[in-house]
Amino acid sequence: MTVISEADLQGLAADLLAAGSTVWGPARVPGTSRPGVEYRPLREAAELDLNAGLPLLPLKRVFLPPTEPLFWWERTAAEVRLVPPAPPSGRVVVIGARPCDAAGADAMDRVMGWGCRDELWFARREAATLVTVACERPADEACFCAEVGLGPSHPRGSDLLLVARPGGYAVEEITEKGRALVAAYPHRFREDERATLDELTAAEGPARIDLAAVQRWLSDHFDDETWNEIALRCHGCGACASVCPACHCFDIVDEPDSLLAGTRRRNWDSCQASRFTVHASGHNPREGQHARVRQRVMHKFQVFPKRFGRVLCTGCGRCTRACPAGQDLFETLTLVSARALETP
Amino acid sequence: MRELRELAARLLEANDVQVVIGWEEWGRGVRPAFARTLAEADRLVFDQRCVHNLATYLHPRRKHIRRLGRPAVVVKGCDARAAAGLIRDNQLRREDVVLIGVRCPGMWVEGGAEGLPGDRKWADRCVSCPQRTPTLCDHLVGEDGPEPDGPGLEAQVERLQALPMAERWAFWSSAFERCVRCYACREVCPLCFCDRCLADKSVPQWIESSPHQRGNVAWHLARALHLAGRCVGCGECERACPAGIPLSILNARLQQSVRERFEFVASDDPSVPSPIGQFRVDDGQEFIR
Amino acid sequence: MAAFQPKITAFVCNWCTYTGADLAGTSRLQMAPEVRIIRLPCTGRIDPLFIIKAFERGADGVIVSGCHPADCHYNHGNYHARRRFAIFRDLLDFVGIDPRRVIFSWVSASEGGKWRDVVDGATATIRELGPCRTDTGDEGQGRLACAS
Amino acid sequence: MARIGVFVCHCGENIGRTVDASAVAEALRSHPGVAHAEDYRYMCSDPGQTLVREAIAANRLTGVVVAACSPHMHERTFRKVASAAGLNPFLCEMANIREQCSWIHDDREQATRKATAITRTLVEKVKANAPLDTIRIPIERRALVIGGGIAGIQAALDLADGGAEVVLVEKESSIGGHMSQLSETFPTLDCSQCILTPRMVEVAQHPRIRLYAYSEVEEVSGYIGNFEVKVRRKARSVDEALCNGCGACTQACPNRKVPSEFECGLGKRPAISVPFPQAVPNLPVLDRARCARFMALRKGIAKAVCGKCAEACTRGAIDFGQEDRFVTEKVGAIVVATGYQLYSIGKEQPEGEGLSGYGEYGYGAVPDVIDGLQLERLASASGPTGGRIVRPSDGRVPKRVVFLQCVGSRDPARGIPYCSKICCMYVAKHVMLYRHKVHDGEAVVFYMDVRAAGKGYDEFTRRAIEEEGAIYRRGRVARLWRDGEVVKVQGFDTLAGEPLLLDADLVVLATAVRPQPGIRALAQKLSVSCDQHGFINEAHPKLRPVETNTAGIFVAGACQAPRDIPESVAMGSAAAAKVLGLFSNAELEREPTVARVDAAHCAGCFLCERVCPYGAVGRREVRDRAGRVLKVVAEVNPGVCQGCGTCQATCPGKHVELQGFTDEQIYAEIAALG
Repeated sequence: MTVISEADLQGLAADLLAAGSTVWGPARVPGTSRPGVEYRPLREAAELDLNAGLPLLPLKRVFLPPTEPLFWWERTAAEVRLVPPAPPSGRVVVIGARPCDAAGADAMDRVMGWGCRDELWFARREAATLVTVACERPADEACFCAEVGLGPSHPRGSDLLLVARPGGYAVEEITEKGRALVAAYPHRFREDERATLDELTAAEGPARIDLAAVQRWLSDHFDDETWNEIALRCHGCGACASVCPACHCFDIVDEPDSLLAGTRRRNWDSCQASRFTVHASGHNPREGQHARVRQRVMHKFQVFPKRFGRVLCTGCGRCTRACPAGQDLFETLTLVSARALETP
Repeated sequence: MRELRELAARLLEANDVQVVIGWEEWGRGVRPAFARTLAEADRLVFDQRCVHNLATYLHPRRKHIRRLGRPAVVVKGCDARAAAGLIRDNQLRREDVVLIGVRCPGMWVEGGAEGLPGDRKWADRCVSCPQRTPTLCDHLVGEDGPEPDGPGLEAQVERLQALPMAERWAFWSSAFERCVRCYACREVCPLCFCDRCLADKSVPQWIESSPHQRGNVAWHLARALHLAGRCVGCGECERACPAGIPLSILNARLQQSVRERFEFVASDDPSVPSPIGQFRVDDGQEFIR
Repeated sequence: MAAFQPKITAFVCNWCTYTGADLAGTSRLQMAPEVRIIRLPCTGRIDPLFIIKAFERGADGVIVSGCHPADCHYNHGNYHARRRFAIFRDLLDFVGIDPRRVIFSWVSASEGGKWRDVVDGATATIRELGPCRTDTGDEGQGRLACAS
Repeated sequence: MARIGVFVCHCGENIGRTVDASAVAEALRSHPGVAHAEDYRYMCSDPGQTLVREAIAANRLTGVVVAACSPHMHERTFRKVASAAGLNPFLCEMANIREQCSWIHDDREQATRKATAITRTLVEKVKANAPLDTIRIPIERRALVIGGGIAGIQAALDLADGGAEVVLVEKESSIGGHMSQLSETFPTLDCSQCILTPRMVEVAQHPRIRLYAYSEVEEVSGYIGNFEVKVRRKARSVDEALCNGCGACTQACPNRKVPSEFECGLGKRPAISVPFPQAVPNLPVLDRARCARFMALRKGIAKAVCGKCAEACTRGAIDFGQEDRFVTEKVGAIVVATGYQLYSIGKEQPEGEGLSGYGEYGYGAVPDVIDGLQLERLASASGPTGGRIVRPSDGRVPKRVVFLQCVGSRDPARGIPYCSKICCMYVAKHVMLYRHKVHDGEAVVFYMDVRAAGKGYDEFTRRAIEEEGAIYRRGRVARLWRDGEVVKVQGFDTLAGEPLLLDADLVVLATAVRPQPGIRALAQKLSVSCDQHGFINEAHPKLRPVETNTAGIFVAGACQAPRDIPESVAMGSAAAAKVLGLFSNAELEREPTVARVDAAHCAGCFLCERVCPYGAVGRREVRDRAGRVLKVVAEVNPGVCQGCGTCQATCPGKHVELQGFTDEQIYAEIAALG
């Protein structure tokens, strides 16, 4: 079994940085109002902090930046000239991704490749190697990855999966990209036949939600009083979408940079924003917060599974942690699941 | 607690109100609750974890709350100031709501401090609170607690103000850089009641919606400016911010500014007009040549 | 390196400062050429958003000028403006944007000379402070320089 | 797609010398949205205007920028040209490349570059301009005149003679104002009443003047051309329709010891009285504070103790139960002519005015120290002494009268820094009146300066000194006090450099002129502004002296500043002329650069209402189809709005837009700089 020590993992980060790669990993952020780590492009390997639990914000910004240019334009009296952005280049390695984040990126691959292929997304995906660290224990009671078909050491979306052992990690090579990384830095890894790769499981009992039942109930209950109840305390702030590793709605805007030139950009957006669906006429088909809360649940647990065969949720629990009003997605799912099982 | 629950029950029973907005226990602490039955009223709680500003639910924009009927809302000092702000700015009629004041002991937030249970400390804003016990209320319940202590927001404002300008810029530009423009700060703000926010207006686009430095600086300056003389210091914006931008410090600086320049402190007296929208002939103009 | 040519946007009221600037012209007072005037009815119409936007669109400095207190054509637009700008200035200072880049002044219709002094003074100040840049942080294109 | 025309003017050499106008036109020609650009030597000349007009038609232009002089010079000219070519005039803008470019720079290259940038900025603005239509407002051709002194009388008569209906509101029971109290007038010494009373009678008899005496303006709403005024008609306790002014009630009243306001306390009147014999209207007022019947009622004595006046009245006109009544009048214009009052040197001063009294003059408690109006009453043939100038204390004829000018006036320490203007003249007049009546009397005048600018004014003061032998002492009086029979006056003659201590029999103080009490409350009702002393602000100190900043409201006489009679009359006539000018139009045309609220997004916080200097913002209920109120939004009255735009800068969501200076237009200008 391949293993890597804590020191070597940091060393690997240092090697990659020295070789000119961009290395992302959980690191402390100064100047914020809350403690914890975030995925950051590391300036030095020592910033890497793998013991501070689940980063506050998801990994998705590595592949889908909060804002990115789609092209630049320049106008003259006669024409409009378009300049596309240079394709993302250079190797990116993420060290210390969590399984729920890796799975989130994998879920978003479905959408980004559906119909037309999102070149910017896939260029970043292909340039990146995800070195995931399995969770030894849930970050807190908001975690529910096991309930959505994943788990604390689920390999989906990862290239390498590290599972903690005393002094370091056992390394499972999931993809070719992962294997290539190990091969490129052999001095950082070693073999240890005593090491085993134990699958980590959530310590909970039997599954509390039945995803199939949830999907069924949702299909039949678009108009239901339950939505009003669920949405009562929701402010529509959209923090849930910002912190979700799988939410991917975006807005496209044109911004002038000077009188006759500007940028078309793609920016994160959220279905929870009250004006998200406002038509040019002023009509809003999703008038009312209950409609927007419903939209989010429907999309993740009914529409997405119907189209792609899995839910658009990795159970990271960030939406519940981030909600300033105490909205609890798992609670909602439990409720829906129970309703579904009550009414066959 | 008993006092609060009994009062809520009385109000519901008398059909004086149809919903009491307070707090309830849940898996991760406490959260806003909407008690419409006596059983629900009996689950209401109030303690140092009840950070949420429930006056936000009184916005005219919260149509789904209005549909529940006439509300009673449990208010701490800052929440009462927010309710007063809504009344002052014609967003709420006093007679349309019953305000249940609680003698606020100050809120606890994450972070270790001596003498408090667990990994807790007094919220900075509560140390700086001008008035924890509301006067704008129809009922007043609860008991006074010990005086919160800690550095308070002013200390943080002073600390930043003492830095060289370039370091202040470094602090704030790196904070604003983290903003993804989810506008959670705006949506949870009890005083951000515009039907359509300036930031959502695209003709013209004063505030670029992109979360780059240009757009973020414009947004945060405009947000802070619009709250000058209106912010009640409830800290909801900062609490809601998924990126942890220390908005309370920015707000506190501008409230200091209106206090020093215009002798205005946001109180829970809705009859005192906010300083923006009026003037004094002898307002200071040391910056104008 | 070419000498730095600052860009300065001036927001002025129609009745006092704009007329004062006209008077400076009628009096043939020579002044620095970097200031571009945007005429508004009253300082009361001037929104801090204008100033923010001017910086975004490449201004290195901004002048805001209108009628002296008690002289406002609209009675008290300038008093409201004064409050707004006082707060705005405190805010700029607090987030570390040099408030010297925003020059506030009262220039009456008869103060052509004062307008010239404001223009020349602002130009000198901004020249000393150097260029002001705003950034979108886009990689690879180098279209906008980083904040300096 | 915008098709903008750019017209660059050389203004002969004025622009052409430093700005290469052809290069500016050339640079703009390739600017997106510009369909036509050319330069010409004199764009404002007839051929120049023709060129613009023809280019608009030939190129189907959607907007025009004339790069030339200041918009203050020729914006109107070129907007007319645009209009003549069928283009909305508000789609034409001026780029100021003369006053703000060619005249202030000498480097041709730099100036040309700047002129190009200025023109481009306006091109970008005009792309965002919207066609605007002139606002037309109907005009109610009736005027309200507030105050029935000489200024108000003059205004009312000129208006009525000019064909307008007039409502004249006077708070006292008779019109006439302070002029009716004066004995003679400077500089002609003609009798005040003799020239005034015929004018008062004219008012009363004029078919187009409705006089509300003993009335006050309670509320004013509306705007130019369309004001609605609520007038409080105070209860006289006399039925105006029945009373024929015979005076029997006055004769019958047993209480004859009420100090007369008209006589400045020097004479007495009954509890029911007319202020003076020539009063217009000649109707008495029952002073309920002094009437025995009402005093008894207040003490709880139910039985009516006195009713002598009612018994004496043969027409049954006395109405003890009368109450204040309210009438509402619709008017198109308002003239404010509320006049003045004299400053008092007393200890008690009105609150909030920053005034203080004169302790060194005994706070007005020294007998035989009177003010100018009191001397007028003493000198008046119809006054309490029948025209004999005597001491109020003992009725003796004073042999030495000391006059003090500038009491309060020009004394910032007392709160009045301004000159009261009329005192120098009336003191000279008082000296003459005194000397004409007391031939052996001595008149001493303490003055700071003698300000006698006016036709025949200086000659008048010279006469007082040279012919009447008045002793003018330059200096102020430090102290005066009672010493036995005389008033000691301690002063200093700064010209002679000698201290003075005089024994005066009578001291007359020329106290400062102040606006009437209640002026600030009235100004607030009218939405006009006052200066720090309470005088109504005129719209422009030189060019708009009788207009206020609120359209449709004018000002005349001493409520605007200290004024003498000729000036008050001139202002009354001027205000009347302005009102008649306004009324000569069937409709009022207003620039459409006014604010407009986006009701769909207005959150109804009404900050705009708070900041509007003109009270132009009102509230409107938005209802659904079933008639339920959905929300209350702000609404701007285009007739009242003057277009400052403070509302828009204040509105947090920018849901009120100033037409002609919209956010989109300003944004475009800012963007054009980048």
